[in-house]
Amino acid sequence: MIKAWMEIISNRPIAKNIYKMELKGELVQRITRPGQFVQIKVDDSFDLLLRRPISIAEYNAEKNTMTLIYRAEGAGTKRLSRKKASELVDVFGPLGNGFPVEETKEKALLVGGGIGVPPLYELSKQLVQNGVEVVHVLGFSTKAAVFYEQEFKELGETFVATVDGTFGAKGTVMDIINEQRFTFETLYTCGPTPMLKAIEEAFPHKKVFLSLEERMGCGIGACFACVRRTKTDANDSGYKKICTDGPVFRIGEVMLEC
Amino acid sequence: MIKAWMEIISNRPIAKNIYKMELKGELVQRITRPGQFVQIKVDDSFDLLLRRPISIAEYNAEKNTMTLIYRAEGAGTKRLSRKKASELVDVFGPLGNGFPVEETKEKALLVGGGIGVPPLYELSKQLVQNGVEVVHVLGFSTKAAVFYEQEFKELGETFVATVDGTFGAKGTVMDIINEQRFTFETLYTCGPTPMLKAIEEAFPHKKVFLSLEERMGCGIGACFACVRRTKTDANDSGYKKICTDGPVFRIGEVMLEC
Amino acid sequence: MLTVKLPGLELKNPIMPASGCFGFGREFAKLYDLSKLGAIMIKATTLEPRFGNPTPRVAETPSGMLNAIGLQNPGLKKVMEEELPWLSQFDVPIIANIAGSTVEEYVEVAKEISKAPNVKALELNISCPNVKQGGIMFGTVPEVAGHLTEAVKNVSSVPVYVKLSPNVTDIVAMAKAVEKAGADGITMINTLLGMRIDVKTGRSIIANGTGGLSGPAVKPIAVRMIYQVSQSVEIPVIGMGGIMNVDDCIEFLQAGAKAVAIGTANFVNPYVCVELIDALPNRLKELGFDHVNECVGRSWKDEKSSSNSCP
Amino acid sequence: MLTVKLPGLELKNPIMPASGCFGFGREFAKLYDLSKLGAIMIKATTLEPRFGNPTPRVAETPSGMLNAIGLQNPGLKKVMEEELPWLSQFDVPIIANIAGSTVEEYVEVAKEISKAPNVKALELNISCPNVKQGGIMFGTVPEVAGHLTEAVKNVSSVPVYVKLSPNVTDIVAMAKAVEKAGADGITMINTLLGMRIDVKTGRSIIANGTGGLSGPAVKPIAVRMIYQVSQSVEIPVIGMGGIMNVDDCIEFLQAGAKAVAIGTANFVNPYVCVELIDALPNRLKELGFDHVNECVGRSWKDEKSSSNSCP
Ligand SMILES: Cc1cc2nc3c(=O)[nH]c(=O)nc-3n(C[C@H](O)[C@H](O)[C@H](O)COP(=O)(O)OP(=O)(O)OC[C@H]3O[C@@H](n4cnc5c(N)ncnc54)[C@H](O)[C@@H]3O)c2cc1C
Ligand SMILES: Cc1cc2nc3c(=O)[nH]c(=O)nc-3n(C[C@H](O)[C@H](O)[C@H](O)COP(=O)(O)OP(=O)(O)OC[C@H]3O[C@@H](n4cnc5c(N)ncnc54)[C@H](O)[C@@H]3O)c2cc1C
Ligand SMILES: Cc1cc2nc3c(=O)[nH]c(=O)nc-3n(C[C@H](O)[C@H](O)[C@H](O)COP(=O)(O)O)c2cc1C
Ligand SMILES: Cc1cc2nc3c(=O)[nH]c(=O)nc-3n(C[C@H](O)[C@H](O)[C@H](O)COP(=O)(O)O)c2cc1C
Ligand code: FES
Ligand code: FES
Repeated sequence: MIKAWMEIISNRPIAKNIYKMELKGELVQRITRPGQFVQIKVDDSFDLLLRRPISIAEYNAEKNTMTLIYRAEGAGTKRLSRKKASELVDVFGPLGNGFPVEETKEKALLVGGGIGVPPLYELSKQLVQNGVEVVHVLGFSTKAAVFYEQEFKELGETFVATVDGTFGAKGTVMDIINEQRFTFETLYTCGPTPMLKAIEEAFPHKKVFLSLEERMGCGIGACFACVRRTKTDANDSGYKKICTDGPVFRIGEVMLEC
Repeated sequence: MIKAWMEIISNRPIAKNIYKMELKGELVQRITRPGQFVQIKVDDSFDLLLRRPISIAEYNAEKNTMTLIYRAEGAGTKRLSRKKASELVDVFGPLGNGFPVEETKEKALLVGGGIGVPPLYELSKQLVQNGVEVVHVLGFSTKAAVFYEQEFKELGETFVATVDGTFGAKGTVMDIINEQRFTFETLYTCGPTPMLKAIEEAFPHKKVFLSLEERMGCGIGACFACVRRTKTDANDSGYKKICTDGPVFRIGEVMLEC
Repeated sequence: MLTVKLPGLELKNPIMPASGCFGFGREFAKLYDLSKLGAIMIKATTLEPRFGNPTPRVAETPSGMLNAIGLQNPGLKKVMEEELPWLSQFDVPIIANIAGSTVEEYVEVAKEISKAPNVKALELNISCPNVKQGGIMFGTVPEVAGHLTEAVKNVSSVPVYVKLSPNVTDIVAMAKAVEKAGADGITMINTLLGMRIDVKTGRSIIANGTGGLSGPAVKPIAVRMIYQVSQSVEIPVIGMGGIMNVDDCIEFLQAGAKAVAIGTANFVNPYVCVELIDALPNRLKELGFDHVNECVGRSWKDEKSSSNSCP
Repeated sequence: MLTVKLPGLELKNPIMPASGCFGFGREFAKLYDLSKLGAIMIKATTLEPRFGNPTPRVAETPSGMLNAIGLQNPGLKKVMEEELPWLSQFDVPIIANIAGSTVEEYVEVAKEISKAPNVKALELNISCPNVKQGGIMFGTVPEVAGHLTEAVKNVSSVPVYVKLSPNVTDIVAMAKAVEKAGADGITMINTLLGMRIDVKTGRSIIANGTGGLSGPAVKPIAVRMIYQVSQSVEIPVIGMGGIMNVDDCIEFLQAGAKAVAIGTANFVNPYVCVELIDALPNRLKELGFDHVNECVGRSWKDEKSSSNSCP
């Protein structure tokens, strides 16, 4: 990991409050896996003090570029969304372990919820490159929030659910999963904790990799802000850090909450 | 006074660390006198919380424009200096009383030191317009810090001193004043307190108007941050507020310090 | 949906300028109609006029500011004869902030100023950290604060709110002491004692040396203290300390304040109070509240029914 | 021009990471050579391993952050057997931050950890406001803090620095109490107790409820307290609380600290410590200092010779 000034190539909305930012810089050379993330300092003022963790949605080592997809909701991501091409951003990364692409030889199910969808895109691309068949199940709140459906379709079969039924199936990713009864070798998922929990319950004996989120301090394992208890060890002090041991964990490796 | 978003027409360096910013907006209509100031919120972040008081160096009611000249020294003015044309700035003003142009009929001496020079420019323009003969004495630290010498020359005789002698006379404005022994009806001055004190001592019986500076909170007279004791009244509670009763005071009206 | 009832105060809305950041209203009256405000907390009044501290009296700090005004004010007589009558043209209750160096001075000011028809409550400034005599003393020892409160209560014609200093080890003990002494309400927090040194001169920017820290920087401390105090006393709390926007107001209410005061933000945006009053109804609706009172104390009311700690 | 001598410590420079913001150095060792640092204050060590508090454990606030890590650490045994030996590859003195729930626990940890060859000093964390048992108690009552200091001094093989909590009415009384009890130095400040509520849920963002405030927001409070304490005790002060840049370091030295520690800033800029070390000599020169020691206490040393208040 390094701290580097990366140049904004583009930064534009792709759905309601969802922005896509393309960045260029040497940092890209260090990315080893889909599902890794970076920590961004929104600007050089102190009021929004901490860095914002954002997943790498796509990267291209040849062109030295990477793409972030983020929701402009809080103060920091809103400020980020106002940045323009050619401005520089202070990026620290790549951080975290990322998805184990090599764990799938034949068929993978990729399940994403809302702002958990982006890291699955690079993952899907790399799986497809390895000759793996991919199926995507993506959940969003409403039609206006849907993004990248087309991009995923180009890589494999893609199902979309919206909670209010304004696009795709009405309901959650679990409704689609329950209905379609997919077969798969590996399941990769990223999204809100309730979704991850439902998946964990539905597939206790499958090879599942979940990407977790937590509020972070350092992002590199030094501050103990982002821990999860290890499952086997709920009553003593066994734990993993999401920022370095994760964000991707094998099912059962850590408890999903606290 | 109003709080308004004004558009930056231009913002560029005119001397070492000295920037000239031209702004456009309706606020200009409310300016009544040279020597008034505005309070600028540098940006919408909280870390540089307070507004920065900056004098109006020039204004044009017909074009709705005004010019500020400021030194980029601290964090706020440095951020201000990075702003570009067409960006908007949050300006509150006009504030303060300003210089009484009408107090001079024939000949005025204008004495400015460093970043106290800017408000004298509009003053000089208006005096000249009224048929008054103006003489300028401007003091700077060094050649690289000199600005607006040419502009002042076009309005009247102009003497420049630099402390290190790299431009104009070596020394301070007082050296020039002592040497030239100007005659004048009124003296208007703005600059560092030691300079103002020297002027006060040199011309105790003249019609002198001094523009003072102080760290401010509200800028409108509500917080009592910017008071000066009135001269006649040093031992009790008599005072004036620089932000509303000033920044321009008649010689002897207030104590220059504390 | 914004009305709030507090001892002595019928507020149109829960937003009011904090003492010392609004003078006696004259300056802000040029910017908007003061009748829009829930109330006005006027600048601390002392028995005699005071000049206050040497300048510079303010300094900026990260997301905050220091002040050491030193209670400059025109004194009781002028406030009674000029400022309060002038303010009576507006339909807005006045909360008179009072200060002093001795119990007797407080008592004298309280007795007189509480008789003014538009003064609906007193705010006892027991915590101004700038004035060397008094101030810090009253506000940091529970017994002393209680004694002062009692003395003022005895003479005041209107309810008495005590303004707590955050510069204490145990804010709850302070709150309980003034409640026990008869306070009708609590306002909090006053400023935190701080300092900024100019590295070029090696000296404090504020001539007085130290000053009181306010602004967004102190907000987490204010919220924590209000959260603790509002659960521990029966009397209402008016909250302040770093409020800048409408979400900050709601945060203070949820922490347990029944109304809020805006200090430093008036310097950043002189229209802030009316803008907050205008923005509050919509934001409340967005968050699912029908009345501002529904927010009050939600952070700890919720806690009691369900725990948010790990099983 | 940067060397500083303190009890037990020969510092190459006065810059060190603060406890809890640097773990045991392993992560930052991937970014730069730890031997560049003046010292390292390692994460609080307790007798037994601790898991700490539920998550979320951090929240951002204006120019600051709250944390309620809850002293998570691998426990004395692992620190002695793994972390300290690993750190011994670097030419840098270690200041071991220790915590506990009882005097006995502190004593036991102090006795053992002070024997590690690279531990040159202890830092008694008497002020962590997050841990319900202990912490807050030790750090807010002078006698209790003094008693603990004495007990630890009795068993420690290296000098003992006591880390003061800012959540007190009288910081000078705390400092004097630990000085009297034999402390070799003081480090300050630890975090201020704060809270942030998520207006959407109405609850604290930090699962623990309250957390410790750090970062630039608290800097004026840290500077004020160091200014007060450094004038009142004979033992040296290591200062911390919101330092972000080289001018902040100098401000702390001028306030009276002999060296400084960097906490939260490591999260904002992971290279901050080495960048400060590199930037310090030039800035000192610019300000007219030949050695970092010349800055120390300048704010109050100057005051004594000339007054900056109005005549
Ligand atoms: C490993 C990881 C990968 C992520 N990838 C993405 C992504 O690809 N796209 C995306 O839109 N979001 C992603 N998030 C969530 C993203 O970090 C938050 O939405 C963002 O930090 C919120 O910042 P803000 O300025 O909008 O909100 P604010 O409320 O201003 O944030 C305040 C503070 O809280 C933290 N915070 C707030 N919400 C979250 C959250 N949900 N998770 C972690 N920290 C939070 C912020 O980082 C900041 O420190 C990811 C989070 C993690 C941990
Ligand atoms: C009535 C008036 C008119 C002024 N006109 C001009 C002008 O035309 N051009 C110009 O360059 N400067 C002018 N100044 C000075 C200018 O306000 C300060 O240089 C500026 O505020 C410094 O801000 P900063 O962000 O650079 O410094 P910082 O150190 O970041 O400022 C921190 C805080 O201190 C205040 N502050 C710092 N220095 C001063 C100062 N000298 N006077 C008042 N407040 C200060 C800032 O406003 C801010 O609140 C004027 C000041 C006053 C009071
Ligand atoms: C310039 C200034 C002057 C103040 N004067 C007083 C005062 O006279 N009496 C008082 O009780 N509080 C005074 N305060 C404290 C405020 O009323 C308020 O409690 C504090 O600033 C925290 O709120 P804020 O962060 O919104 O400013 C003053 C604050 C400032 C900034
Ligand atoms: C995440 C975090 C963890 C901390 N853990 C400890 C600790 O274990 N022991 C301790 O004495 N102080 C701890 N602190 C306090 C810091 O060492 C420091 O005193 C405080 O944060 C102020 O400095 P800063 O503003 O530079 O961060 C911690 C601070 C943070 C932010
Ligand atoms: S964020 Fe610091 S340990 Fe994970
Ligand atoms: S700046 Fe507030 S009274 Fe002048």
